[in-house]
Amino acid sequence: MSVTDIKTERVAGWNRPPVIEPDGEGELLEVAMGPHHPSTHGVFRMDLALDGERVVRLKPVFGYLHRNHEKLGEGQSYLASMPYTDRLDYICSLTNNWAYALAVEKLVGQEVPERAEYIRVILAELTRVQNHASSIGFLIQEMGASGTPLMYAFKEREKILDLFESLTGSRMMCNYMRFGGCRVDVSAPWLDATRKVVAGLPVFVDEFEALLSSNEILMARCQGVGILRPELAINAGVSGPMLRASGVNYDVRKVDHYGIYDRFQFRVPLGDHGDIYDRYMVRILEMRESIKILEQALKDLPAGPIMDPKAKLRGFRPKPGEAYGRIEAPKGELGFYLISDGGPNPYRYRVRTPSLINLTILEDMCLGHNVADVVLIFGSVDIVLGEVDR
Amino acid sequence: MAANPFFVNLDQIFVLLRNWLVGFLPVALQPMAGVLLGVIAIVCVFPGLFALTTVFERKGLGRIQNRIGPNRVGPYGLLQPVADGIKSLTKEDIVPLRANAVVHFLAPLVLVVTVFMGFAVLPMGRNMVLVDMDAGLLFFFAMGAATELSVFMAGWSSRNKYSLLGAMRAVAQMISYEVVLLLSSVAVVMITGSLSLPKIVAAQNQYSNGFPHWYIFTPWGLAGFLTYAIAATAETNRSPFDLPEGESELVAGYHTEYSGFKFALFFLGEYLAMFSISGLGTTLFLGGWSAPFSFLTWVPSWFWFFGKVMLSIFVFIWMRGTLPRLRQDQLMNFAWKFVLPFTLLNLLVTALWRFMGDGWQRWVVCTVILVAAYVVMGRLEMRSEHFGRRSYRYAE
Amino acid sequence: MSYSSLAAWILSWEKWTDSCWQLNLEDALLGDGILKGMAETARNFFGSYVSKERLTTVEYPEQRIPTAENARVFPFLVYDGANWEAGMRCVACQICEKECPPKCIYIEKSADKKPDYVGKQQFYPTRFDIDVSVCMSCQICVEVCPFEAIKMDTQFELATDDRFGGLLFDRKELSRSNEYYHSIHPTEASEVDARLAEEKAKVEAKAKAAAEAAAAKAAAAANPAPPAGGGS
Amino acid sequence: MKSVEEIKTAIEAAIPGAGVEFVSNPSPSAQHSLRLAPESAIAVATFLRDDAELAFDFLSNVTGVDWPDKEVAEKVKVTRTVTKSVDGPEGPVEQQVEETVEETHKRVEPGCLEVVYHLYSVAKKHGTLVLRMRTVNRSDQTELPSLTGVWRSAEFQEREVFDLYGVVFSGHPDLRRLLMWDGFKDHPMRKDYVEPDDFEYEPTPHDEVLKRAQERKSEGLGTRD
Repeated sequence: MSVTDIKTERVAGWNRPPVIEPDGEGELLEVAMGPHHPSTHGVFRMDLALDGERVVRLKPVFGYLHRNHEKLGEGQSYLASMPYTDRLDYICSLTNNWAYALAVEKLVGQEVPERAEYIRVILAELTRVQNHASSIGFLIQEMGASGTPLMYAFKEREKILDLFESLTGSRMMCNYMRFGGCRVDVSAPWLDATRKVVAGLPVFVDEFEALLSSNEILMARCQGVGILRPELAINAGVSGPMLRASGVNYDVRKVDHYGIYDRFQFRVPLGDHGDIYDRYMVRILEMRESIKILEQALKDLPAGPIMDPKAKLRGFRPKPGEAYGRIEAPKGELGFYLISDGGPNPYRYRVRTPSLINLTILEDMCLGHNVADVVLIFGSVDIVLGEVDR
Repeated sequence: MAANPFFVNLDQIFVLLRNWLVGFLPVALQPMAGVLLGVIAIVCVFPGLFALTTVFERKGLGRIQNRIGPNRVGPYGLLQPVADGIKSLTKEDIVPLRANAVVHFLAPLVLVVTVFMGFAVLPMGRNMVLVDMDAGLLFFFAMGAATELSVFMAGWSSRNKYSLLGAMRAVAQMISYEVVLLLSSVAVVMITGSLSLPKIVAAQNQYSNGFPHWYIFTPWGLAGFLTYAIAATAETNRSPFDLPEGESELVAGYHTEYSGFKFALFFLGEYLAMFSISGLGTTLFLGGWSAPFSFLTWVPSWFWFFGKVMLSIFVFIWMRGTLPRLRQDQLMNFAWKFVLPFTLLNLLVTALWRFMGDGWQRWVVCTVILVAAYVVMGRLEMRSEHFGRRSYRYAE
Repeated sequence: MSYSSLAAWILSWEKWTDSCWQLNLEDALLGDGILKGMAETARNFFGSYVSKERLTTVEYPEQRIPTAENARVFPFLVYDGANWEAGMRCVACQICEKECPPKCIYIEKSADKKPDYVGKQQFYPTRFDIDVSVCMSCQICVEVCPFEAIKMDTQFELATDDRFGGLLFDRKELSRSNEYYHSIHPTEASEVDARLAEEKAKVEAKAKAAAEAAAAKAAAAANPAPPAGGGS
Repeated sequence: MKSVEEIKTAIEAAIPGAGVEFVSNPSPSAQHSLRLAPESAIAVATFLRDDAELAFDFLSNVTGVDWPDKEVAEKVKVTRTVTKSVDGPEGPVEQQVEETVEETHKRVEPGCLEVVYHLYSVAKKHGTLVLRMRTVNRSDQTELPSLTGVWRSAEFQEREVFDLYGVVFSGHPDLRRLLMWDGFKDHPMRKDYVEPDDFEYEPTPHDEVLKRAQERKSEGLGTRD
């Protein structure tokens, strides 16, 4: 079905995409951007209708990476779903682990020891730093900077992934958290290595900013492009740095106080324009705040067990009921919704992924802009296809 | 020192070699054979330089990105282009079913041939110019304009939407920047009074206090060089003006549907265009083959020429490693609203320079005018495009 | 100019550009951000020649990063002693097969029994296959195994030209000695050994107690004296 | 935040006859929910979003749940009059006797498709409020009102529920399949979904899959290599 054939009911409303009429004569050029395209972050397709280079219609097409993650989750035990959550947003597997563990812990009322909570915070914030760094790298790569910022980001990410590997055994598919704690304890050498990496992070962010933040080309490309109004952002369920770049003060870490986030001093950076540049800067500033959290968490890490002794690994059968647990993943609000019927497998296993829902307003942001801007706006949403299509 | 016959001979070695070779032929054939030898030399040297440049570019980009770069094929990866060449030759040559096969086939050839023609008028050393044409500059630009044709041929004949968009972008961009390119060269012509490139070099090949009279060391020359460099980058589709092939948006732009050797030809054409336009820039503003200091004039002139060309290639690579790409409308705005007015102003300043006579006054006046114009126009540009630094607020 | 002075110059360059930036923070010129970025990349370009730290790449087949102790690639089966078949710890309980998320383990239980490391009669797997092309290295099998029989390997160079057979490991290919386990995960393996030794000691003590009791009983049965109680 | 019961009262005060039902959640999470009547769902949703005190402006999650038809075995005590022969003084006599018997009745409880909405408030920073809606059955009456007009974030998620569960959202601006392709027939997330036997099997060591793969290979079908 071509994009101009899709008869979307143009429901009048402030939260609907604007209607852009092509100016001038001539037919629209229909371009299927993707699924094989250098900057669709994997197998994603956008059906564009172009008037010249101006976008007048845009329809995202999903499902090329669909593997019915939720059905898989319903067919296996609670524990066996844990490694599958790594594959959702494969850049930040540890936050996925945490979100799932949090939902299950809510479902069964499981406590988590303090040390495990600290380790979770450390790992989640390291994940956030490396995700934001690489997402900015991808964004600038899409702007055509031949990979230099991406390589700088990856150089830093490499150090963090090395930490993940030495702790969890795997660089990306960490499969680290368990219901009621974590799998392996951190060792003193690991903590020293982490402190060293964390001490080097501000230098990296400074270098990154010197390279990019004041670059005129970047400012010209990003400022005023892909504006997302705060009221639409809230209404469309946009979350994470995208929401905050639109000036909405909403951070699940601050709102839900999950884990032990209320023990740390950190601020939530907010943008005023809601354009690509604000999303970029909010990510940069969030990296700096994450570094602050990391420093505090590494300083205060208490001794103690990392697994609740009451937690069960085998024969885990929650009582009937349901729970929705969510965390502030680097890409936005990541939630798991579980219904238990008392059996060893969840009756319903649902993942609320930020990437998919943040794409709801892709059309709104892109209409009227150029093809080149579409790529940038799409990049600034910061998605991972493993999470969008599940 | 300059009179040392060894260095004179070294400087003229290629000319002597040609004369020696041509000497074997009857006199009637000698001019033609001489030109033919020159053509062969150009056709051999520049693709070789292209091969080297691809390695250096990849290594340079690698170093900029804190990587090592290609180092597997041959010592320090120097044989990488050979491997690349073999790969591109053995790849399947895909022609889309609905493509206009003839035009699709001709496009890379047109590109390479026209780009090669530009080298005919470039003086690559003392007495080393293939054709000493009086209107050499004009010939060069005429040939340069033909590359647009080939890009459009490639984009149109591929029957690919990305190719077509890339070709449209390329034509718009190249025509816009052609104007700037020409006008910034006109400044040099105004001062020199000649369109002949060897004469332009000769005008710059003078020294006072050991420093050369290159045009880049004058206010108008520097401004002209900068606008020339911007236009040259756009003309050769290099980052940050690589929109016609903008791989993140248009997959590969006008050469999306090319593979194998045809793609390699496009690649070659792009680099040759880079060499030729750097060569022209060198000739116009950097004193061509003349040495940077009077005590270095014993070094062969062709060394200076190629050294300066490679230096500008390095700057191209450096920019590619740093800068993101502009957007089409911003690119056009930049050309027509910023660079072109500035170039026109520069022409006025050049005229002022010419008629103010020697003395420090013309330095001060020209510099002040150009710097003030740059600052004001730059601020206006930033304001009209609505961008600038921002500050951010935090919520606790 | 020596390398160190070049390095010093490069490092001071940043401060210099920064101070330039401070001057016109408010009224930025068009192009100074670009120049700043160019300075940054130039610093990295030269820096990569000066300092080794900047180059993070490792030229893989010649240079190798030491494997992390916790690293995990694919599972293997631990055996004690010299004979892999006799010393295999696996008792074919099939918990790992059930728990394996991608279902890449296939076990067939034996009909007969053989003694395990504590001497108890146990089943053993007649077939234990892992399809490593399906395995996703999640380590769940290791965690759920009550017998410390399956552990994660760190060997990752398993490329083969046979996509199906070459990546289907049977129990012989999967078997690794306890010494190998010690060599790749020393800390974990010592812990496991200590735990097993403790268990074994417990079982042996129990067996010994039982044997003693039995002996006592037998002795008691042999000479029928008035029962003195005890002996369980 | 108000408790779920208080919200229910508030809704009923604002929209008379809203038909909101309280659904308790026995798990430790204690996220109780409200079941809306499909007829008044949009009005209730708009109220929840626009009410100054509740201000549930952020719809976080929309998902479907499949409750298939369930066979319920009930033991029912039935009292009825039976004619029995009782040994009377004059031999066996037919007599009407009241008797209570336990009978196992099997009845099929009709299933339904449920859609669950998780609401938060960005303005007031409170949440979760869980809303649910049920279709009449799983086969032909699977229509529910779309809440996309109230919360835009429902747009793709309702498309996903339509795709994977088959709930038809009336009033949705662009109700197409989201993850499966357009020509796909079934709804894969339903509990009774049967996978089509059309994919290519890789010979894994698993008994069943291995058998099926070998069968297909012997038929010369669908295996790679």
